[in-house]
Amino acid sequence: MSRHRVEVLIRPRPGLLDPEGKAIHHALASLGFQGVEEVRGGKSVSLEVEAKDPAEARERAEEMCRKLLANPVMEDYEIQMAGDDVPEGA
Amino acid sequence: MSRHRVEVLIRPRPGLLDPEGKAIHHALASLGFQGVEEVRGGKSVSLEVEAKDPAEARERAEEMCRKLLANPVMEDYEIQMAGDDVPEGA
Amino acid sequence: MKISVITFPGSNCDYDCYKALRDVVGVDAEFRWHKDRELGGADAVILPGGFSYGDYLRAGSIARFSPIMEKVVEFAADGGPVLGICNGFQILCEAGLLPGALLRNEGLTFQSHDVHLRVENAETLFTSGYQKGQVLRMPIAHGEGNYHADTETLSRLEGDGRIVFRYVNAEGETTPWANPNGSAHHIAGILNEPGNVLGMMPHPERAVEEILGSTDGLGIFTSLVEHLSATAPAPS
Amino acid sequence: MRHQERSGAEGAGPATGTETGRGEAPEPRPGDPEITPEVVDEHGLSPDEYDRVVEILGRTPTFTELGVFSAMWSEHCGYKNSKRLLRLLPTEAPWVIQGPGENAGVIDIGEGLALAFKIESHNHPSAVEPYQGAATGVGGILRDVFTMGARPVAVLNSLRFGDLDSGRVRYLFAGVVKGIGDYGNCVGIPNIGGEVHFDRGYEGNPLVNAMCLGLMKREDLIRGEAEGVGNVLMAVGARTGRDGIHGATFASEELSEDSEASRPQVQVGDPFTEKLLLEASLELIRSGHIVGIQDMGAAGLTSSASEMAGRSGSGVELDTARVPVREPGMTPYEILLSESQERMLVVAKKGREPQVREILERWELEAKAIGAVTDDGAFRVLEEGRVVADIPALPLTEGCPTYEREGVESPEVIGLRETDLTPYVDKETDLEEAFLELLSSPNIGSKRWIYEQYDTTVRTQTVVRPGGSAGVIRVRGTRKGIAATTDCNGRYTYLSPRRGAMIAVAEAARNLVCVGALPTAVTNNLNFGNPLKPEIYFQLREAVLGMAEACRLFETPVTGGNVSLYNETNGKAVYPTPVVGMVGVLEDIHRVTTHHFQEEGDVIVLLGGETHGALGGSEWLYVRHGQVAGDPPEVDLLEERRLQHGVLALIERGIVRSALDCSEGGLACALATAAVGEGEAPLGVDAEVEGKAGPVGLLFGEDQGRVLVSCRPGDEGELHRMAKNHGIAARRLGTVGGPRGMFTVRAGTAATADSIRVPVDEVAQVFFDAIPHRMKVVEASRPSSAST
Ligand SMILES: Nc1ncnc2c1ncn2[C@@H]1O[C@H](COP(=O)(O)OP(=O)(O)O)[C@@H](O)[C@H]1O
Ligand SMILES: [Mg+2]
Repeated sequence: MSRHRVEVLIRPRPGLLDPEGKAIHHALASLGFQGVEEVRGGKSVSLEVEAKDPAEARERAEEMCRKLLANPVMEDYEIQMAGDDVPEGA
Repeated sequence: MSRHRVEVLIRPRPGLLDPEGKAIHHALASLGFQGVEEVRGGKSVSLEVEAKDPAEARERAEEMCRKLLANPVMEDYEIQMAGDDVPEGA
Repeated sequence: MKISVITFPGSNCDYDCYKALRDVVGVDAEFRWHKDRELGGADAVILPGGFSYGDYLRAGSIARFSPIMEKVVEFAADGGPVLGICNGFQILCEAGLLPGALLRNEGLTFQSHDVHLRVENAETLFTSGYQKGQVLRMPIAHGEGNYHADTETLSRLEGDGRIVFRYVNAEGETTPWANPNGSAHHIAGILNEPGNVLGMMPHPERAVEEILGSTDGLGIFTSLVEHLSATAPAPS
Repeated sequence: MRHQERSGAEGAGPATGTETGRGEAPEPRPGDPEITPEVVDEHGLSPDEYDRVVEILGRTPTFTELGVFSAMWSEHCGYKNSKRLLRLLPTEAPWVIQGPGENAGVIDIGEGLALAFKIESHNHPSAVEPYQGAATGVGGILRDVFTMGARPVAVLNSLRFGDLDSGRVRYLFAGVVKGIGDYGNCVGIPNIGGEVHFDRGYEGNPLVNAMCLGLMKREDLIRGEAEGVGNVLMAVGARTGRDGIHGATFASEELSEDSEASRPQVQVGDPFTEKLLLEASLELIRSGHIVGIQDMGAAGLTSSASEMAGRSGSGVELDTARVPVREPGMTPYEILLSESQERMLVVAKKGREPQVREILERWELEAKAIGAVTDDGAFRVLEEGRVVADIPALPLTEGCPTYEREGVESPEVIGLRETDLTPYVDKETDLEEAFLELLSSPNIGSKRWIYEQYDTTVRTQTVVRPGGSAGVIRVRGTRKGIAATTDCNGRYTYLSPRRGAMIAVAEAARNLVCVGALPTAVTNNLNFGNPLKPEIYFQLREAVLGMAEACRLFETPVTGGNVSLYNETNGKAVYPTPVVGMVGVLEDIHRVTTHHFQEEGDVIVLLGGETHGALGGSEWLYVRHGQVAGDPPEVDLLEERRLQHGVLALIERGIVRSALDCSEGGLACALATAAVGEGEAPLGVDAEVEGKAGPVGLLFGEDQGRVLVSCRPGDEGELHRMAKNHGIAARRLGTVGGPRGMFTVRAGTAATADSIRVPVDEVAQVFFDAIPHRMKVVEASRPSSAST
């Protein structure tokens, strides 16, 4: 058993209204940041998970997401672990 | 010029009380998730940034963080871009 | 004499401040829209409570970039009195006019009820009408009022007497239960270094008439008005 | 959304023919599903109803038209199963300016001012996503009020959940309260009260009803009408997304081939936009640039546009391609049925669009012309100029078939009602323990955990905050005040729907007089199960009859409300819950009275009926024996009315120092509530309850028609004299004790055997900890059965 650092990103599902993203987008624009698109606000949770290997840690984190961290009717989640590549179009 | 997807993670600064993280930790424990530690709650903002290359996109995102997205009194931020390695101890 | 109340999109205590000033204190007040670029010759400025820009991202983080804030910063730099209440306090911190930041309440829930405050410094232009140690009662209503600053800042605030109000119980003691949001040092309101900018989480404008349950907030406005009358240039 | 049709248009004779303005039948839209019996069924229309649609149109509907009919003829908009019953409610009085049929009811409160108010449910959305469901419920009811031209000044909420020992219930409860709080707090509307009940009868189906009150000058009243040919329809506020399309009537995968992910059903609220929309709308209404305004609520653009057309008798034509959307590729069907929040439909005077746009831009909002008022009576929808729906507006909005169904009382309920409670009473051995257990029930204990999350003092007008008998606000510029309350005991209505509904009205009125307000008018929310079941229809009919009778007697007309049916999980319905939202007027705000005892030595008096010890459907029976049974308390409406007038007179005279309605938990709990007040300075009590009943009944019986008051010792004689003149009984119970004193209540004679004796500090502790100690476990357990 060892401890694995997991980062969970939780975002509103696409298509859902995202007032926070809208407000941030608006603020960025009025601060003069042009050419910024698709601004979405979300949550993140970082944790250290005890598991025998990274795969198991990820699996446990998945379960936490399904059970608690994300609300499936509203949110999608992404699990990141050290050494992962940040995906292209998450 | 092209569009680059940037993910900004915003976390309470270490040492700062993190009641949200504590609440999540507690809830996980009461759902039976043992061996979870160092739970921290945070925010995430994802955006697409127009820039000539990833380096410039990152630089622009940095500036957004300094100006608006994070408050240095209470928050740290981390910028992720597609293809990045998720760091070990962010 | 005229006091400007700034309305940001999402402000919702602007009207309450305005009514308190005009109807109860009896001083001229006017609204200023966040897009205005002038303060219109105001002698003091109030940033009222509410949810400017929905409090999205962080409370006050977007409002601080409103056009009028440039003027407010200038006004404050020139020594003009600025009072930020609740969301106004949050905006002042985000704008750097006051040190520190307001985090989410420690209990994570919105807190709306009366609190007791102890006047820690009665020698400011906002509190001259009170006695040091006096206990006031007025409502709070906020989700992000947990004052935070680094240790150094806190000890500077303490040392300079810039902690103006602290949360206490009805007997005036700083018991843990008396702190509604987890604020460092029980801080409910602080002053900037020169002493002309006050930020506070509780709502004095909601405690200005007997029928509302308390008149303890009135002193802040009357102190301010007295200060302004004393410093007003003689009419030419 | 409305109670009554306008003018007997229902069943509007033979359906009007096909010939509308354009005279061209819309072509099926490429990509739309074919209209098959299955598709019709999925839209919730019966074969007969579908035949009627075909008859009205004189042809087969397009897919878009089918969606429109299905939404407008859903229970929610069309009131199929309740319309005929609702007609039984009294709706008129000289002070009623606007009765049922509009976005909100409006009454005259004198001095040129009017009060708009309405209640609405968001039960189903809250079961799926408690936070957003409840939040958007508040948003919707605020819009209903400010679209009448009134500024929202107060909100209340009426909630029902299962027992708090379930993790899922705690999750729902916490989410709902936070959702209601966050939304109202952000917009800046104070909460002044509400109610909450926890009972296994609501286990699968929480009820979330939100009520809003708004004030306006009489002349600012505006109605949701589309008048004047050539006037311009404008979509205002937030953009239209795919939110809630499923919610309208059905869940179907055939809608388009998009994956589930691209068709979210959860509506997300944006209170910040709502606040801007509120300010902009009030400014618009006062500007004179518009003739009508309506919220795009349930069934969105479809219901707002067709109802505005229906009400005025004109027609409308709009083009979905001009509606600002949040996502590309939305079909007319989706645009018409979207329930995206924070949107309004405005009818601008011809040529005034720029002025309208200017006002909205100042509030950082969009306004876009999407169509115009016509004179051909049609609800016509185009997509880039091509007709996709062309429906006669009146049969669409008012022609929904209505049904009167068979109602039969469930034998199970009859059995429960006729249960003999004596064995339970005999088993009660420890009155003090029973008392403390009752006080710590979340149904009796303080609701502070809830209303501390609601801003109650913003707008600096709240005179009585939540926690008392009813919330009170002052009316600036006058001496008047407005009081409001919501009430309904679902156990009573379950055991005896008619009597339960009467009690709900009586209790609401009692709560209002306790603060010194004259009960004036009612809005109501009928939360029931599936009306196609005879036992449910029976409940609905009986409850409406009871409510009608009581409202008639108290002269509190019903000015509007909401019907929420099909509140069932796995075939099990919630208790029938006809929530009564009642408003009252205080002529002199300085006479306002609160519920807690004021001073040591004051005399405690019980006004009104005798304590017979009514334990049917009582909290005692539930808490001590887990039973919901017996005959609910009797209610004598004439006696109630007499009592209410008496209490009002005493308050107006300034004799009464506190007044509290005596209801759930009986006299013992009422005494405790009055003793602890808001918890800052609990006062002791020394009281004795007499009557024919045994000690359990005397202490915990929920007999109606009783009000607990206190007065200065010197005023006792006058109190008795006035009570006598008003024909109401007044019994001295005892005296108020000192701070931190003893809370002593004896049942029957001075024999100490049957008494409760607890330090009042302990009483306060138990009372205020009722909800917090159950919520301490930070619960967020995700609903596994999210779809109800
Ligand atoms: N959901 C709620 N929101 C706000 N206030 C509430 C809520 N539930 C209860 N309250 C307040 O708590 C107090 C007690 O409620 P309740 O026990 O229903 O009183 P009563 O029996 O007099 O109707 C009332 O002032 C009521 O307004
Ligand atoms: Mg009640």
